[in-house]
Amino acid sequence: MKIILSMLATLSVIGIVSGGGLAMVSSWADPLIAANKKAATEQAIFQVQTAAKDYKKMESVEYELYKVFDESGNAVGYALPWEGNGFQGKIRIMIGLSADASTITAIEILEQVETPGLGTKIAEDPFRGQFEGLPADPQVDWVKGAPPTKENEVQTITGATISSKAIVAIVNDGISQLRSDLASGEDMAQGGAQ
Amino acid sequence: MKKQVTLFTEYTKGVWDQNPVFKQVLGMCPALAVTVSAMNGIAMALATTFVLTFSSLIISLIRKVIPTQVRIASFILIIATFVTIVDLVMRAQFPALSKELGPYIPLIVVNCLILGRQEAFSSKNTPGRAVLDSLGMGTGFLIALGSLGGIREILGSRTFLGLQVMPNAFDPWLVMILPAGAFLSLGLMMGFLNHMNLRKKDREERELVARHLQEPKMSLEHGEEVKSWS
Amino acid sequence: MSDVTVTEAQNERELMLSTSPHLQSRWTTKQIMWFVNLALAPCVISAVLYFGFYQLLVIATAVIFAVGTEALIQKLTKKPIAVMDGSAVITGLLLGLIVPPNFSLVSTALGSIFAIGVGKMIFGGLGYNIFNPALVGRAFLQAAFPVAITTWTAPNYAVDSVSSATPLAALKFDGVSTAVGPLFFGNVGGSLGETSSIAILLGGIFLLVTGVANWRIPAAMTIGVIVFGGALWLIDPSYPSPIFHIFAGSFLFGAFYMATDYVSSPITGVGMWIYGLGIALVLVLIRVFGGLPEGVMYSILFMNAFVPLINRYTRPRIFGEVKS
Amino acid sequence: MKFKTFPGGVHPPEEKELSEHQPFEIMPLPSMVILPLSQHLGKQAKPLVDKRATVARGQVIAEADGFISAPVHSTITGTVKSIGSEPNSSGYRKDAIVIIPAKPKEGEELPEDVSMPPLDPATVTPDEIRARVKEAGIVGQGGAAFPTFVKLSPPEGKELDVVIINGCECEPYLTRDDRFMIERPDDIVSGLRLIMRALGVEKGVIGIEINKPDAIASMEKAVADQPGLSVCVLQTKYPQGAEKMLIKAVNGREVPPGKLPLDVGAVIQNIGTAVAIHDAVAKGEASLTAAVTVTGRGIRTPKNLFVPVGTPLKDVIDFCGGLTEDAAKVIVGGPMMGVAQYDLEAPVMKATSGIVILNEEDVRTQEETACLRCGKCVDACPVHLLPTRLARLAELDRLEEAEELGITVCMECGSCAYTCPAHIPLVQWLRLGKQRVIQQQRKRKANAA
Amino acid sequence: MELILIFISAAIVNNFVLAYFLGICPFIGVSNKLSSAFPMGLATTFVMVITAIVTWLIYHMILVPYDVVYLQYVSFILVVASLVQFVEMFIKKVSQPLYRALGIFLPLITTNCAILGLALFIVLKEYSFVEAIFYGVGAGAGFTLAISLMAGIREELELANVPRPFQGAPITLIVAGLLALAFMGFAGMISV
Ligand SMILES: Cc1cc2nc3c(=O)[nH]c(=O)nc-3n(C[C@H](O)[C@H](O)[C@H](O)COP(=O)(O)O)c2cc1C
Ligand SMILES: Cc1cc2nc3c(=O)[nH]c(=O)nc-3n(C[C@H](O)[C@H](O)[C@H](O)COP(=O)(O)O)c2cc1C
Ligand SMILES: Cc1cc2nc3c(=O)[nH]c(=O)nc-3n(C[C@H](O)[C@H](O)[C@H](O)COP(=O)(O)O)c2cc1C
Ligand SMILES: Cc1cc2nc3c(=O)[nH]c(=O)nc-3n(C[C@H](O)[C@H](O)[C@H](O)CO)c2cc1C
Ligand code: SF4
Ligand code: SF4
Ligand code: SF4
Ligand code: SF4
Ligand code: FES
Repeated sequence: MKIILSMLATLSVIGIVSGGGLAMVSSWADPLIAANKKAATEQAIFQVQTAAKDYKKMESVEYELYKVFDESGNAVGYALPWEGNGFQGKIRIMIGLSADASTITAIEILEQVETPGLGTKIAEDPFRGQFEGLPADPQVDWVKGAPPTKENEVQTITGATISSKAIVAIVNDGISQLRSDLASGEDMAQGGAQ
Repeated sequence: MKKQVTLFTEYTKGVWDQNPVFKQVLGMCPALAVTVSAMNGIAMALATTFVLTFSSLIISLIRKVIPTQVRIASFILIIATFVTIVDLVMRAQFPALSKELGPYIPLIVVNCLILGRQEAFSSKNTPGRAVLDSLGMGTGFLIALGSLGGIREILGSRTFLGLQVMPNAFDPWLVMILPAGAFLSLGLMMGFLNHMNLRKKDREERELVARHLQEPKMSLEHGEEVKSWS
Repeated sequence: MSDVTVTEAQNERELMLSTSPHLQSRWTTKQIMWFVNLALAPCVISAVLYFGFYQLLVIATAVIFAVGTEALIQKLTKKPIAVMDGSAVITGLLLGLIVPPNFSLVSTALGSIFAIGVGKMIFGGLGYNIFNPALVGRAFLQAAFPVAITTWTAPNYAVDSVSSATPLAALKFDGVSTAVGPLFFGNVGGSLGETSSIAILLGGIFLLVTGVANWRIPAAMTIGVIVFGGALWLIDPSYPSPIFHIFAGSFLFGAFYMATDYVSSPITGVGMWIYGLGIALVLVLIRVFGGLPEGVMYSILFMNAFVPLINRYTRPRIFGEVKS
Repeated sequence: MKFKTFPGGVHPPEEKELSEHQPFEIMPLPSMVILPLSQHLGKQAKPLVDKRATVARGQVIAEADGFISAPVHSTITGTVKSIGSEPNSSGYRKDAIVIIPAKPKEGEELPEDVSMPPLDPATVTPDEIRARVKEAGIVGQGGAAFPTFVKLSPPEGKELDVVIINGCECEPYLTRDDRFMIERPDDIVSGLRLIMRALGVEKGVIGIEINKPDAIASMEKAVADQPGLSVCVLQTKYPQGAEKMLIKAVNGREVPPGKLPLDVGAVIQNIGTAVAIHDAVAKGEASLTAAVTVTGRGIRTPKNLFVPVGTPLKDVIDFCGGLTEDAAKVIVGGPMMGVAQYDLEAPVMKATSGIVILNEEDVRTQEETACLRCGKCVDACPVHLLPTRLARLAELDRLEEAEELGITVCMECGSCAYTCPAHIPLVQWLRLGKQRVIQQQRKRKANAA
Repeated sequence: MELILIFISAAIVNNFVLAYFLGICPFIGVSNKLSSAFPMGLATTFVMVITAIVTWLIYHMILVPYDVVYLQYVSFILVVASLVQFVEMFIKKVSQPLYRALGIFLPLITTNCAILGLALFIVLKEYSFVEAIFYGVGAGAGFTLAISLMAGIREELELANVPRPFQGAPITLIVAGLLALAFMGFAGMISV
């Protein structure tokens, strides 16, 4: 009996001290972690919308969507985080779009677990850069093994065709979702500069 | 004087003779998982050393009051606490690194190197020795992870600590930073180190035998035994 | 009586002593291995015909480094140098035949060194390896240089060949399928040895007829591909047909030369059937659902890992023993 | 056309043409005979004569000692020269009685040959057959030299339904049984009838491999009007003549490990044994001569011979023209299971069926390499073992595992070692492992008791 | 279908041992005999399923609602450890043979990173309750497959001539590397 009591007591003391300590550290770290996260998102938004100076999260849709504004507070377009399956697993990207969602301003890879040095080339400029100012009309297309001939085409990465195609698919999927929401008359225009 | 020497070896033993990865085959998971680059390996080793040292300190301090029945549970609680601290600090201060090491930081909790040291050493020794032992093991871990990460980084991405060290003509071997490369490199490294050790041991043995052979009183039976060694 | 008497005979030379049996079959390890090398000759010739002289360099590099590595390791470990048994030559030839045309010589050499060093010698040399050494080398190359090793060039005499992609890649990534004719004669992109079915069949049938390769494994693989591939094809005809499975890519090459490797395949008859069917199943799965265009190499390697378990559970019932 | 057989086995070159058309010849009396006290499986016989005693041909000079044992008869008339350890074709020295032919002095009478009264095969009783077979010292001619009367005395309660005469002669080179079937088919049938009578069995089968068409024709003619008897033609394959394999081929039954043929209702006897039984009963002859094939490319004139038991090998060899220049190995028995000889003074024994002399070309040994895991030995093993694994386990002294995998079932036929392209001495390892395992089993039993 | 994919992904494509390096220690330590490796695999599978269930409940029913997510490592490991202890006692009472087959392995498994890794991945991948269970079963099956294959191979290697310096852990790691190469054939099978 005594042993059980002392067992309980030891564990409880350790538990309490540990919980208390962690609560303290956590109360210090949590805001910082949240800030890091926010900074990461912010950075991605500004990367896909170089003209942007400000942004606002849209509450009218169920998914994450940011509307971005230039210096003078004019809406210049959207930043849309979207995800889909790549070669090895989930890929999450940020898509920058013009205000009428017809042209892509740029994309940024947020998360991916593709093969290093192969699939990860999707995050590098030769591939990613192709999306800058790319007309997505009616949608983005890919070509393999040759430079694009049409305006809305990108060339896949040799040896990582699957990852490349996955990006194109994610972009198209996101854009079509956004377009249908725009078309269905959601008042996307509301909500000005913060 | 004598005491000082033992304190010193308390530290040095973990560095090589009882190297946790190469000799004790402990903490293999992080050794394999995070060593895609030297930097990652070093960071993981430092984080592990931090947890190891502090939990050893605490545990050896309170070793006499912990009832044996809840020994392991208490150890795990203490270790988990320090791991959470490391995790939170890294997420707050080094978000990029924390993302790279991913879930392997929390898994330090179950790294058997840490639990093993508590069981085998800290719970039986004074705080001073426990800390020295932990630092030694940590250093050994650092050497193992750093070298493994270094080799994999150099061959797999041409760089060392982020700086290009191999010529452009060298095609990086992607496999080195894939899981297969981790297993293969560590296996080959261990085999090579064993080979060196065995050679050393053989040489010592042979020297011993040679010395014996010179002794005039050697009996014939011994001589025959010797033959089978060489 | 006779001119040589027994006593004389005994004085002149010792009678040989040994335990029974006093007869040995004529097959030797060396002979078997060189037969396999001979059987590979048509593939080597067709590779050079289709892809040019450079290919001879690739194959030679692979062979020289395979043999060299084996000899070096045997020397370093103070074992008898046994490279003339020809098994390292097979490994080199096979590796040279399964890399793409115009593959870098440096990488080829690296593959050979890895194949023999890690695929074979580390396990104790001939007879002890778990995985097929040539495939270990090739899998290493594929993991190390995935882009280079999937870059195919069209054969020289391709009159009407389908781009530079292999038929399987063309089907998987571009939805283009290739007619059986070119597949059979070799007018398609692919690795050195795998392109011409005729050359492979020539050597393969030689191996089966001489009894060097065990027929059960290729048979099981073919049946398996027809059954598994056929089932999927019937469900959805946009999947490759069984014929396509058999003649495209390295199926035949793998079935005749690589899955039949004694060392890395089961020793029991039933085991060989299971092994062959297993390879076929994994192959069809990888080809149809996987991210890679070709799966012969991986399916054989994967089943190599099962061989010890297969041997264990297909141990024949001892004569007269009743299974309880 | 496929004939009946068993799964597994090997097919070495048959090499029967060297001697298959040579009719039996009778070899003249040798300069001495060496008669080992143990020419059979079981306990060694007890000598009944002293040194310098005069003995007659057919006289019992050593009596059976125990149930599984057999008496020894003098095969010539002469004087006992010595009793002691002599070379033996089993490869070990064994106790033997040496007899030199008597040189009768002027006017001296030599003792008469001793023989037993002939019995009428048509009326003889089972007990009389057994007694006669025992008295005649007949041992199995199929190789193992098991005392035949033991086989003819099955324990109470065993249901026997068939006697199989083993005419396979699956060993390469040997042609003795072949010649017997061609020259003495009716005596074989008579012997078979006697065995069947002794055992009270109605069915008799003679199993012959298809590579002996003359023998098949001859035996088929002999059994044509014999109710209950038949000839079973078998595929040519080694070891078709092993009793388990023969039963499997003839009636599909499998003798379980550790059991005897009589557990599945069969008794098997060799062709030569059947002839010997006929001779003992119908003519009153004891086991005095051995029918031996002397063949191989290492002998000048291959022959089939009747040799007095105890004749030294060298005399037989000399009678066949002697060894050739390149003779390399002398084997008593067939090349697959026989014993290589180091001393040609060793005698022909009751169960010796052949002397095979291989030349240098035949014995060319191949270099041993590591096992390729080709599975050929697994395919070849007639009792379905994994020779490669068992040999390796024996080599590494991992006996428990070897026992578990059935090493004791191995009948040492050598098919595995024959077929192995890596030329691993598989059966040699297996033999060693088997002996050790059996030793351990005995020890365990002794400890348990 | 989604559930089956989760299972296959965890079992083969992203095998815990060969792709994620989790549970390496038992993988090396308990893989020398099939007769212990396979039960070890089963026991691990069993604990993994329990872990998946319990940690999902703790995370979604306690940690998130009460905003004490920072306690997840501490709570996961403690709860899993005590639960396994409990199950062990239960098995011992109910079935002796099962206890003898599994029991000895259970305590070892608790301090194995594959278990905690599973719990963390379930949180990270935001699986639903049912998905979490399938993931647990898949991960366990994958572990069982890997350790059984390894055990078969190692028993075979005991008959081989592995050079002395490579015997033991080094050759095991190298075989694991070659296995990982072989398993790469399944890359991209699930997510395309
Ligand atoms: C080790 C390895 C890693 C791979 N990683 C990727 C990858 O990250 N992304 C991808 O799309 N394909 C990857 N692949 C798939 C192949 O490269 C595949 O053949 C390729 O996607 C086809 O593209 P290609 O037609 O341009 O050769 C990988 C293959 C291997 C062997
Ligand atoms: C591998 C092997 C091969 C044998 N081959 C023959 C054979 O060809 N002919 C034969 O009569 N006995 C052969 N025997 C012996 C038989 O198994 C069996 O003992 C014999 O036929 C019984 O008859 P016996 O007692 O009259 O000798 C062989 C035995 C073994 C183990
Ligand atoms: C210890 C032992 C006991 C035997 N007992 C009998 C027996 O009681 N009855 C019988 O018919 N054969 C018996 N045999 C004979 C065997 O069945 C077999 O015919 C003999 O060993 C020769 O076989 P082989 O020539 O095939 O090697 C016995 C054999 C041995 C070794
Ligand atoms: C029928 C047959 C097929 C073979 N196939 C291969 C092969 O695919 N890869 C290889 O490296 N060696 C092969 N070899 C050679 C040899 O068995 C191999 O190098 C051993 O695995 C080395 O231990 C083969 C040998 C034979 C007899
Ligand atoms: S000697 Fe033994 S193991 Fe070899 S084939 Fe004959 S019975 Fe089988
Ligand atoms: S026949 Fe020889 S090489 Fe083939 S598996 Fe058997 S022992 Fe090995
Ligand atoms: S506890 Fe985990 S990290 Fe430690 S050795 Fe075991 S499996 Fe590896
Ligand atoms: S007991 Fe634990 S630490 Fe040791 S090998 Fe097993 S799982 Fe790893
Ligand atoms: S993964 Fe096992 S301790 Fe980090």
